[in-house]
Order: sequence, then C-alpha cells, then structure tokens
Amino acid sequence: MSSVPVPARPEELLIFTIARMLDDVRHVAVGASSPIPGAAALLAQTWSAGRMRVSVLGSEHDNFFTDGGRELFDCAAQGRIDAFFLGGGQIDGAANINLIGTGEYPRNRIRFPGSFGSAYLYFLIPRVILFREEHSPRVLVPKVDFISAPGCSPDHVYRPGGPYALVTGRCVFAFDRKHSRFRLTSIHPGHTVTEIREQTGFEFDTSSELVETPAPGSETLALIRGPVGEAVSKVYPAFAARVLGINAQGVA
Amino acid sequence: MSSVPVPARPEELLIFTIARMLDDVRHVAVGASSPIPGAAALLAQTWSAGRMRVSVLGSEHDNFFTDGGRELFDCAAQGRIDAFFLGGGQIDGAANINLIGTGEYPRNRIRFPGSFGSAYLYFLIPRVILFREEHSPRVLVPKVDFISAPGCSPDHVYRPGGPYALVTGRCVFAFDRKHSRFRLTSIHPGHTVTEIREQTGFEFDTSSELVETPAPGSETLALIRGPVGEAVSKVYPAFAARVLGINAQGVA
Amino acid sequence: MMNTRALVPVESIDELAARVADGASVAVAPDYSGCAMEVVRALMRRGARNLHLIGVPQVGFQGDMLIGAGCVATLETAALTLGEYGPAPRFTAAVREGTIVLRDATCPVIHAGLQAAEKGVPFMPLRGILGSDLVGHRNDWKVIENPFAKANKEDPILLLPAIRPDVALFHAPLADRWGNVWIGVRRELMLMAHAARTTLVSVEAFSDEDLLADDRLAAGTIPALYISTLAKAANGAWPIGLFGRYAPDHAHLQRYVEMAATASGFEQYVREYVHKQRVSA
Amino acid sequence: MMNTRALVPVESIDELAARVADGASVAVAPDYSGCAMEVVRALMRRGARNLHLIGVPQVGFQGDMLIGAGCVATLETAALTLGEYGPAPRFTAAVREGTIVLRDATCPVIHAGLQAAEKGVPFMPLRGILGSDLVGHRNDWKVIENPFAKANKEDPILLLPAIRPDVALFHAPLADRWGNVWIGVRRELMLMAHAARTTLVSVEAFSDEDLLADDRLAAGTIPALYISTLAKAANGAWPIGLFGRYAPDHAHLQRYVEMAATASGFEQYVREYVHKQRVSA
Repeated sequence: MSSVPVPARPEELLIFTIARMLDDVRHVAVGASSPIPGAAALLAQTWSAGRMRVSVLGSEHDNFFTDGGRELFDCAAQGRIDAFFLGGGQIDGAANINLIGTGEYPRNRIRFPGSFGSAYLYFLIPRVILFREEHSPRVLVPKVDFISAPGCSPDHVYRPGGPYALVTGRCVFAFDRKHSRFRLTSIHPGHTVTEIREQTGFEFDTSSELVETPAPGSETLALIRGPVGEAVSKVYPAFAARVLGINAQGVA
Repeated sequence: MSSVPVPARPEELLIFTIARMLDDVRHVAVGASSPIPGAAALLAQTWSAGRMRVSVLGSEHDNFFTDGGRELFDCAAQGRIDAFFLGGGQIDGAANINLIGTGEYPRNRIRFPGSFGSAYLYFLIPRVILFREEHSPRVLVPKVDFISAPGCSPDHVYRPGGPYALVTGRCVFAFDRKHSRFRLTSIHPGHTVTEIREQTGFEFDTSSELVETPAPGSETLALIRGPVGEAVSKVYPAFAARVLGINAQGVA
Repeated sequence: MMNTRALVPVESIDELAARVADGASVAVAPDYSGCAMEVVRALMRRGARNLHLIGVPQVGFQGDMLIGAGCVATLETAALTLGEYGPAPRFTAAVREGTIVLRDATCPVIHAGLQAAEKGVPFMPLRGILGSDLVGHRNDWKVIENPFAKANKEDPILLLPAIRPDVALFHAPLADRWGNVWIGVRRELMLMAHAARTTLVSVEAFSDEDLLADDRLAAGTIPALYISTLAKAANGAWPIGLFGRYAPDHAHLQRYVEMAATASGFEQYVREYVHKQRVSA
Repeated sequence: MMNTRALVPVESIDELAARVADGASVAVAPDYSGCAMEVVRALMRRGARNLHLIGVPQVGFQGDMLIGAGCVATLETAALTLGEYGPAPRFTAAVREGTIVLRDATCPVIHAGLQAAEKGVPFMPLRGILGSDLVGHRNDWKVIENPFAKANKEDPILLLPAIRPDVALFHAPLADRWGNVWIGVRRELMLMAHAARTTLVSVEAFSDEDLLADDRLAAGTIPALYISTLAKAANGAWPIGLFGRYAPDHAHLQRYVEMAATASGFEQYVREYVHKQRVSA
C-alpha cells in the first residue's frame, strides 16, 4: 500500500463513482478494454465481501465463460448479468448510442469499429452504465447519426434492461427512462454547470439535489491503491501501471 | 480368426445384409443397444477402408460427439449423417413407426419407452433403415396405433430423409417413397413368401426380381468373426460373446 | 489475491433435496449422463409431490423410481427407458392407471426448448416432426409458415416453446471449492444449468484446484455462476453409474426391475434401499 | 484394432488457402480467439477476391489486412476492431471509399445465425435489437409477432436467418492425426465448424494421441467429422497471438497500424511481411 496517500486522481474519482452505482449488484460484466469500469467493478466486489461476481470479457483472467463467444449474450438474456457498461462514439439526450460512425451510413465520414453487442445487451441488462471520459459536444450530441442501440423502447417491446446513468469526465447524469431524458445529478470537483451546459450537445434536466461528485475517502483510496489495484493490475496492467502506479507483481 | 468356419448364423446374415445397404455411406450413426445394425456398420466401415465414419450413440467407445446430447440431432440436420436405424413397437405398410404404445394414447394398453429422436431423425437422415428382428402381425401392422414418426410427408414438407428399407428376421423390404409402400425384395434362406404374407399385417408389393437374401461368403464371415468381431465386442460385448463367441479381450 | 468469485453453498443431500419444492419442474439427465441418485432417494424419502419431471432428453431409473414413489404429476420426456433391463415397471403401471400426465416429446425438442431458455427467447424452430401424432397431443407446440421461405412456397415449420425448468438436478464427478462443476463432454448438463432457474448438483468429490485455471479442465466445466447449491455424494450416481468413473451396478438394477414389477415389491425396494440406506449413512 | 475414424487430409498452408474459393463466405474468429494468420497471408499472396468475410462475432487484424489487400467484397460483422491499436486503417479507408459492402450486425446475431445453421433451421429468434438502425439496413432480418405471446398482447421479436458460411477458417493449438482439433473453451470455433460447409484449420502442432480418448481434452475438442482439411503452421497466429499459447507481437502490430495508415504503406507491409516471409519459409 502506498505509504504517502495523495488526493484522489480523476480516474480514482471515476472508479469510486461507478463502484457506488454497483451496490447490491450480483454480477457485473465488463469489457477487457474498459479499465475504469473494470476497476470500479473490482472495487464494488471488494465492498461486497466477494458476493459480487465480476466477469471481464475477452480476458484470460476473471473470465469464467466456457461456452464460447455466445455465452455472455445468453447469460444476459437469462437475467444473470445485472450491470454492464457501454460507451459510444456519440451519445444523445435520449441515451441512444452510436458505435457505427458519423455522417451517413454506410459511407460514414468517420467510421467506428461497429455496434458489438450493444444492440442486444442494452435491452437485456437491467443497469447499463454509459461511460465516456470525453465530455464534449462532439460526443454528447443532440441526435446520434446512427442508432446502434436505442436508449428507450415502446412499452410493448420486451426490454428488461436499459440505461441507468451516464458518467463522463465532468459529471454524472442519471437517466429517467419514463421521460427518456438525462438529469444532471453530480458534478466532479473543479467543474461547473455552465461548462457542462457548453460541453453537452443535448438538453438535460438538472437535479434539485445537484451535488459535487463525492470523492473517495482515505479508506477507499487505500483499497483502490492496495488490494483492488493489485487485482486491477492483473486484468488491466497498462492502466494500473500508468494511473495507479502498480505493476502486476505488486505495489510499485 | 476362427479356424473352422461354420455357415452364416442368422445374425451374421442380417449383419451382412444391412452392411450392403451402407455402401458409399460416409457417416452412419447407430444406437448403443442396436448390436446387429452396429456390427453391420462396423463391417461396412471395414469395406470402406476406414473412409466411413461410425458413431455409436450413448457408448463411450466410437462416440465422438463433444457437444452434449443435442449434437447427434444437430449433426443430422446439418446433413452430416447419411444413414441411421430405427425400430418400432409397431411398423405399418406406409413405414409409419410407433414407439409410444398400443391402444389409445395416453393410457396405452402396452406402453413403449417413447419416441426418442425418431420424429426428427426420420425426416433428416437420407437413408433410414428400419430394423426389427421380430417379423409378426403384432409388429408389422396395417396401421400403427400412434405415429411416432411418419414414413412419408407431403411434398411441401422439408424432408431430406426417410425410410430406405425394412429388414426383419425373415426378409428385406425396400421402401418406395413415391407410392408409400414396401416392396419385398429378398427372403432369408429357409423362409417363404407365403409365410411372410401370413406374418405381415400390412399389404406390400413383391419385387419382380425377388431373390433369396445373399449369405455372406467365407471372406466376409472371416471378417465378421475376426477384426470386425473384435471391434463389435468393444461396443457390444454381450452380443459379441453370445452370437460371435468373441470376448472383449480378443477372439474366444 | 482477492477472492474474485462468489461462493456456492455446500449442503447435505437432504438439504439439497429440500430445495426441490413440491410442484417444481425438474430437469434430469439420462442414465448415460449424470444422475443424482442420492438426491432422488432423498426426494422419495421426503415424499416430494407433484413434480413435473423433464428428461433431457430422456430419463431412466430416476423416472421409474420417482413415479413409483408418487412424486411425479407430469412427465415430459422423449422416452422413459431402462435400456437393456426392459420395460420400466412403475412407469408402465402409472400409464395404465392414468396417474401421471404425459407430455411426450422427441429428443431434439427437449434440447431445443432448453436452448430457447438458454438464449432467453420464447421459442425455437425445429425441422422434422410434422405429421407425428406427438404434434396433435402437444397443444403448446405451434406450426407456422417459415417466414424465410421463397415467395408463395409452402414451408410449414414447428415452433417449440422454451423449456425453463425450475430446477436442474444432476450428479457430476468433480467440483471445486468456488462452485465450478466439471462435466467433461456431457454438455447436456451445462445446457440444463444454463436453462434452469436453480441448479442443484451432487458431486463425487471436491477439488482444491480452480477448475477454470486449467485450460483442459475449463473446457468441460460449468462455471459457478450457474450453480445454486452443491452437495457431496461419493458414489452418488449408484446404482446407475457415472460417465468415466464407475459402471452401473447391473445386479442391483436387475433386482430393482424384478422387485418393482409389483407395487408391493416396489414398496419393499424403497424400504430396503431408500429408507434403510439413510439410517446407515 | 481397426481404424474406426476416417482421416482428414493435411496440406500445406497454400493448398489449404486454395480451398477458399474466390467469392466464398468465410467465417473467421476475433483476435482473442484463433486466427489463421499464415492462411490469411496466403490468401493475400494469392490475391483472393470477392470474399464475404464474417466476423464471429467481430474481426480484427485479419479483416483489416484482407480488406487492404482487396480480397473482401462484403464484410458481415458486429465490429472490425484493432482494440487498443486504434482505428483499423484499411477498413476505415474502404468504408470511406465505399469499396466494400457492409452488413453490420451485433454480436449475438452472428452467434444466433450460426446456431441456426448448426441446428439446420432457417432462422433463429432473438430478443432486443428492435429500434436499432441496424434493423433497417438489414433487409434479411424479419420482425414478427411472437406466436407464443398472450392473446392480444403485442410482442414483436426479431428473426435472423441462418448463417451457413462456405468456409470456417481458424487456427488452433493442437490437432491429432485423426483430424480432431483441440480448441479448449474457445467454443465459437466449434460453432463455426458445425455451421460451415467446409472447415479449414491451421494448427500449431500435431499430437500422436487421440484427443478424444482423454476425457479432459475431449471436452474441448472439435471431432474430425467437422474438419475438412488441416495444415501445420507453428506460430501460425502471429502476430496476433493464440489463446493459452503465445501473446500478441505488440511491436509488430504497432508497426502494422503505422504502415497501413496509407495505401502505399500497406503495400510495403505486404511486400515485406506477406510476400517475402514466404520466400524465407
């Protein structure tokens, strides 16, 4: 464990913020290239005293699927995954996400890799947390150019899952599924409502209980930089080394 | 190998007869409790110089499925199984088979185990050979009491497979799918057309080229009692010991 | 290193059996796969009632015994077979007396129904079967025109509803202390676990090694995620036998079939091998 | 003992690649699974044309390279991603120039389509996806009302057509001399082999032991029945890496991404690493 605690780094704030959204979750799945959500899941797992399961997709560590590529999706459809993370090249105010590209399909101006499993998992996993560090009008747009996965569906469409919140480098929005709108609920230290309005391309509501995003306390920071960080370094070695100063062999 | 060849036993005649129907087959599947068709498949495989595959279901030997109980059925649907065997508590003249029971369903007078995969495999495997040693009016009936699997289907029903022949302890019938009727093609040594008519509950045609069922020559008998018998004894030890006098350790 | 996997509770056989509620639908394996016979005997001792027994895709001695003990209200299976031991005596009697509801199926229907539950879809299409009398007796099956058929071409196809058992119950050779269960190539057991709401497994033994850490073992392992509760039962598939481990007890199975030929003989079998066995355990 | 299993032919990498006909639909694995890179390079050398490439369910460097080399007419995948290496340069260029037909999908659609082919059914239902713009662009997908919905309850559900690739192409750690191929937990490779008409596999090594005879290995083995042709290629997944065996060659992948940023750089990459490599082999 680091002997001289430093204040929470921005990534640690995000880890803590997302982890708090995973309270009472039994099973969270996370992508191998999503270190901040992954670290958050591992932190929440520590809080759960091991009762929470964390599946890291595409990783050889903490990936306990044994039925091939389809198992994640089947598992979600069985209701065995409670929380998941999605990003988006574009995200709009109705929580539609675009993983295809900007401009007109198919000859997009900028092409993203593709929709992956978003069009499916967004429907089936109850608590989908949208995470995108970049908070700019380029990413948070009035309307996505392509809906890889819609934020909301008509009532008659089978949809046990959907968006829960959007976490960015500047703030946290909760998502109101009934009104299909985001609501600003907390602002990270050092950021302002005015700045967020300028940097957000879509309209959103503001919570009457708007707060500053709580920073992790020293106990949590010790966890993040200690046992959680060690676990993180096994799954996300580059991230752990760069951000937490931990290499896979232990604390640096 | 047996040093004093004896004439073909009835079971050896059946093995030889069925094996001849498997000429040019790439893959034949057979049940673990079907020793005569199983031995026939192993004989045909020897003739094929190893090019033919034989899957013995439910056996730990020669069962190379690794995807659970469904694989046989998926494999058949993929067109990867060319020949299979079905029996029936009752078989009628339209090649309908009954594996459910006699009398009225569901409180059958005599209940058989059930339809197993017959209702599926009969449709999907091109060459289904019906095999039932008992050749009596009790088994070969005018109309089955319950159709577990129909012998024929209307033209618009997807059906790449179906009945090819019926082999009994007395004779061989070929099946004419167009006219949905059996045609007596060969009579086993020692049996007669009159006897077969008396013992068959359904009407059938008689081939203009009706012959006595060819018996295996000494070369084939040597195969059955030698290397094929050894393979048979690994899969069907009780049958090999009782009928071929071979135990699993080698030739008796 | 943190414990990154939640634990699966390990209970006694009777506790495990108590998790099978009266009226539950219970998926079980055929005799050549993993049969939790110790648990089946516990269910008979308890006098479980109104079970909806599902053979995946068929069932053997487990089915005959549970039917004989009056535990079964409905039997959904492609067959109830004792194989070389001949007709299943208690099943046959129950059919004759009309004391169980039959939902006769065919093997791939059971697999496809479980796969539908595994995929969280309401139904699965399947080729074949049309024209079988099974279709007329199963009012939960539907025939539609294939929406992908060429224009104006008739192409009826059967749709089967998902089968989502309340309980998957089976016996396996090995589990680890995290709750992962090794089943080798017997993947119908994995399908059952994926499809069921609750999966109860008795095992021959526990390993201290993580089964998922060895890539050869992992390939045949059901992750703990799908396992609700475990119990240890050495020789727990007796008298049926367990794939790769031990053979059926032929003499005992023969004795069962003889005794179970009559209702009173079956009762005597239950007294001798289901109730007494427990006292000595 | 008789030889009870038919043999699978073993050919050179170029011969194996020659079995991928121009115009064929070819299913390939993502970078974290088994990628037959030696064969991909052979296809590039040959100048294969008009391939319909299917990512199961996504594709990485294989896709970018084959697109760059002009081998691909149609790309059907849930994503083409180079992961941490950033945007896929040749894919991005091809999209901008409109030189490939895109059939964008989402992961479970590819799996379900292959499962439909595996089960020999024309389609598979799947939840979710409705309202995604993918649906409007895929005129081979259909939406129907769930025939199992409660009366008068609207319940639209998507039906996906079976995906039956002409060729499944992948790399695996081990095969035996009967043609059985070990893939461990990477069962998307087994699904590909079940679904495809032809399955071409390059392997790191051959074993003299029957993989199906060891119940631990058998659980992760594709039986020879599904394997059309094998080729040996030690380090055959280079530079991508192979599950459980060797890691990606990060430096080389980085170099690829840099060189492939321009068409001429890509051509130079091909000269250096696709054509020359062969001369030295």
